Amino acid sequence: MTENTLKDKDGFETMYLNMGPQHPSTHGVLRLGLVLDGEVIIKAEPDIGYLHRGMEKLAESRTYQANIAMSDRFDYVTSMNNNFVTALAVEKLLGVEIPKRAQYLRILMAELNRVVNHILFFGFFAMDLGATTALIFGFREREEALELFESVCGARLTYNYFRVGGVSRDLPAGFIEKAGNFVKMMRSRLKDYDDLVTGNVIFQDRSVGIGRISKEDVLAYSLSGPVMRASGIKYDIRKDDTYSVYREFDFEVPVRENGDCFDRYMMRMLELREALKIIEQVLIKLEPGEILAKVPKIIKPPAGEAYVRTESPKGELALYLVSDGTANPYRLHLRAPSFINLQILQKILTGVKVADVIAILGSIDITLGEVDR
Amino acid sequence: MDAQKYLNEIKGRFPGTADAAPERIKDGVPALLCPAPFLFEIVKYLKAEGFNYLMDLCATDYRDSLEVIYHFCALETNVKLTVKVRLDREKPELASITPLYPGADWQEREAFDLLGINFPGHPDLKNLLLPCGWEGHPLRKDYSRKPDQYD
Amino acid sequence: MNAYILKILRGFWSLLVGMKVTLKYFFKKPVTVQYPYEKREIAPVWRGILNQLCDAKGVELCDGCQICGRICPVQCISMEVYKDPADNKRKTSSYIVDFGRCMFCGLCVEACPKKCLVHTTDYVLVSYERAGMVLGKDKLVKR
Amino acid sequence: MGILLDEAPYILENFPGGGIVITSADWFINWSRANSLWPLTFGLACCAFEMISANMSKYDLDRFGVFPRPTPRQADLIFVAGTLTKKMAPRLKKLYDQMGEPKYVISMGSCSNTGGPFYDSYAVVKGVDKVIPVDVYVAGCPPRPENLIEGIKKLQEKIKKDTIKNNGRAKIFK
Repeated sequence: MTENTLKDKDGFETMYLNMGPQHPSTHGVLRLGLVLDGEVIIKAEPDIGYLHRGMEKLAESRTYQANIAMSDRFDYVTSMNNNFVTALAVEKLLGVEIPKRAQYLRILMAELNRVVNHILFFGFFAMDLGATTALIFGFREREEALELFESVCGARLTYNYFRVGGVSRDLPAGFIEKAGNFVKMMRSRLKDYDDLVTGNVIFQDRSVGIGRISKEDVLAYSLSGPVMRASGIKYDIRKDDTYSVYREFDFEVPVRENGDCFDRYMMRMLELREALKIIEQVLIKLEPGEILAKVPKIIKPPAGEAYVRTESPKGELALYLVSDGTANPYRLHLRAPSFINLQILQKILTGVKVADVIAILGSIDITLGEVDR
Repeated sequence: MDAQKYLNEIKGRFPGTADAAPERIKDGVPALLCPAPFLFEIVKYLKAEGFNYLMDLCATDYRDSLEVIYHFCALETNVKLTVKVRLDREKPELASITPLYPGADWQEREAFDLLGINFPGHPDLKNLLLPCGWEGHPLRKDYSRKPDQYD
Repeated sequence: MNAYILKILRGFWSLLVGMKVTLKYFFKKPVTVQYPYEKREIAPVWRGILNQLCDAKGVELCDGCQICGRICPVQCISMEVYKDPADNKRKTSSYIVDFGRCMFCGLCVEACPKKCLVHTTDYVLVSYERAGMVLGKDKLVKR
Repeated sequence: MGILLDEAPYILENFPGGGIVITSADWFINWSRANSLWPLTFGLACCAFEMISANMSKYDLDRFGVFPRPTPRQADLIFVAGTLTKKMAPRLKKLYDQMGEPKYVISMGSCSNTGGPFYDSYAVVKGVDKVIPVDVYVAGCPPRPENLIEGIKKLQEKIKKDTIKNNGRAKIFK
């Protein structure tokens, strides 16, 4: 961090505080330029691009299947959801019908990944507010979930599980039992989480009423996902603009009204329970069958364009895909929820004390891989 | 097809607007191709008509021209609408919609950075993702780059 | 004043509730795997270091069709192919995989028409220099 | 300490039995260095999560004396965990320069080894070794935490071969 003093136009001394790109709590390589008047922030300017890898350009020189493998690295916490949106977009261009079992497996994996993401959020958010134990607890449960992923697709983070027209592998023996146990274990651990963090008075003091986002701001800044629903807008793409077979499942869309850091935290905790509910339903509904539709070996969708929206744990994850009839996409654009949710920082950080910056940043839940792409 | 109603309304009001190749768009969302000078007015009209959510803004290089695509959604009724603008490749300029949708801020900066589209009216148009002083616009199809010390 | 004291008491109570959780796990078996001494079970489908299979006689199955090299998104597989005059079959004289670049996506294994390229559950590959991650036939072919 | 360690080997060499002192000093210093590697918390991309997992409950790098520090001034090891972009490269160099000697670098994952999945990208540095010298490469995308532990063990082996004769004058005139 470098500090220096500047004079603003009225002659008051302000300080420029440079936070990041290497900072333990910025969730990666985000840089925040903060102009401070004492402890209060006058102006905040996020500076991104420290992880800009040019993935949208690279997509144009990779095949569609390789693009699914590359999409693991968009948002590396929710790789399954990235796989999902890429596969859906290609399938929309191709117009293939996906076998029932593959649909269920996709939803199972996407929801498991939602659980993993929200566990990580829980850990990192509590860590940002000074509670280390929560992160250790969170990672303990995450390892259990990763073991499930590993047994299905053979990797811990970059799964590459989805194929155009289905999924790559069927479940191994004993998976359903293990996943059922995981859901049961997770339910009991969630009670621990509430005892440990949610009910803690220090935690509440540092998050209740901090970083309020109004309904109008949510719409103006196109925020999505838990950040949107924490401000009282009930909109979930899984319900309102449904895709895959989500309409067969019974789950609630939780909403909170205040839009502060605590509500955004609670949103994730409530969504985690809903995701567990969906996983349980999938495990019951699974029936043997095909897992891969008949698609040509070299995928060449007809020329055209498709825009697919999905609900990733971070918000609205959408993909705009243009095909020109060759084996590589002509243009691939990711509507990254973290990228768009992060814009609100410029607005809500103004007038906030510097100690709350990390709380607000943590509550928005960003992954820099997705912000910069 | 509720959105078609708005589409026809716009086509009547602003001369030069047309449907944008519906056979290309696979998800069935009505798309509008509008001339660049009218864009701001059309978006203003759409916002007044209840399209309160800007889903996405991105640009594509079609070798002969640049295309900017806006995806709008009305959250209450869940009606979606796509607006497309074709721009000259040599001197691409398009009115910024950031005053209407503050969420377009970074997306326009991204298009400026990666495709070199200029958005007059944007409050702070500078590069976002690439380092300062980067030459060229990587997402253009004819982009080529000299190897530097990191390659 | 009363509210202030009440808040302190509430805070103290919530602290005790949290401590109860940690105390509960204090007496349970630790989850830590003592790695070098005990190893975690790796899933059999784990996408680790690649291997080339041979048939029962120890002859390589690979016929140098180059599909794996072409399908690889990062082009980390390179090989040299020649035609063996003895049995008039294609064979590889060298087969090199750069694991420094490999993204372990598994597309090459799926594409292999002879099913002779496989992932092993072997995941350890560390080296002092870049060249140590480039493995040739001597490491990859499993006889 | 610096001057003592830098000059001592050259003075001791001239005395009978000095070699024994040097070797036992080497053993002691290397033993303490190898078992208290304090890495900088420097997560870039996907691999950062495997690095954090390695620090957390299941793998617990504390067992090896590896304890993350938030500032480069307190660190003597840096895990480059993830894709290094051209925008970030000068910052990494700056962080590396701020670390006190002796300092070690572990390059973790394909991206930081050679550029990996982004080997043909316009914005990615093709290998961290173009920016800072790397001691140990760990392959994988991302590597398992076990693999990272193997990398740390390999680095410890390297440290244990070091001698104080390589410090000071030897380093300057090399």
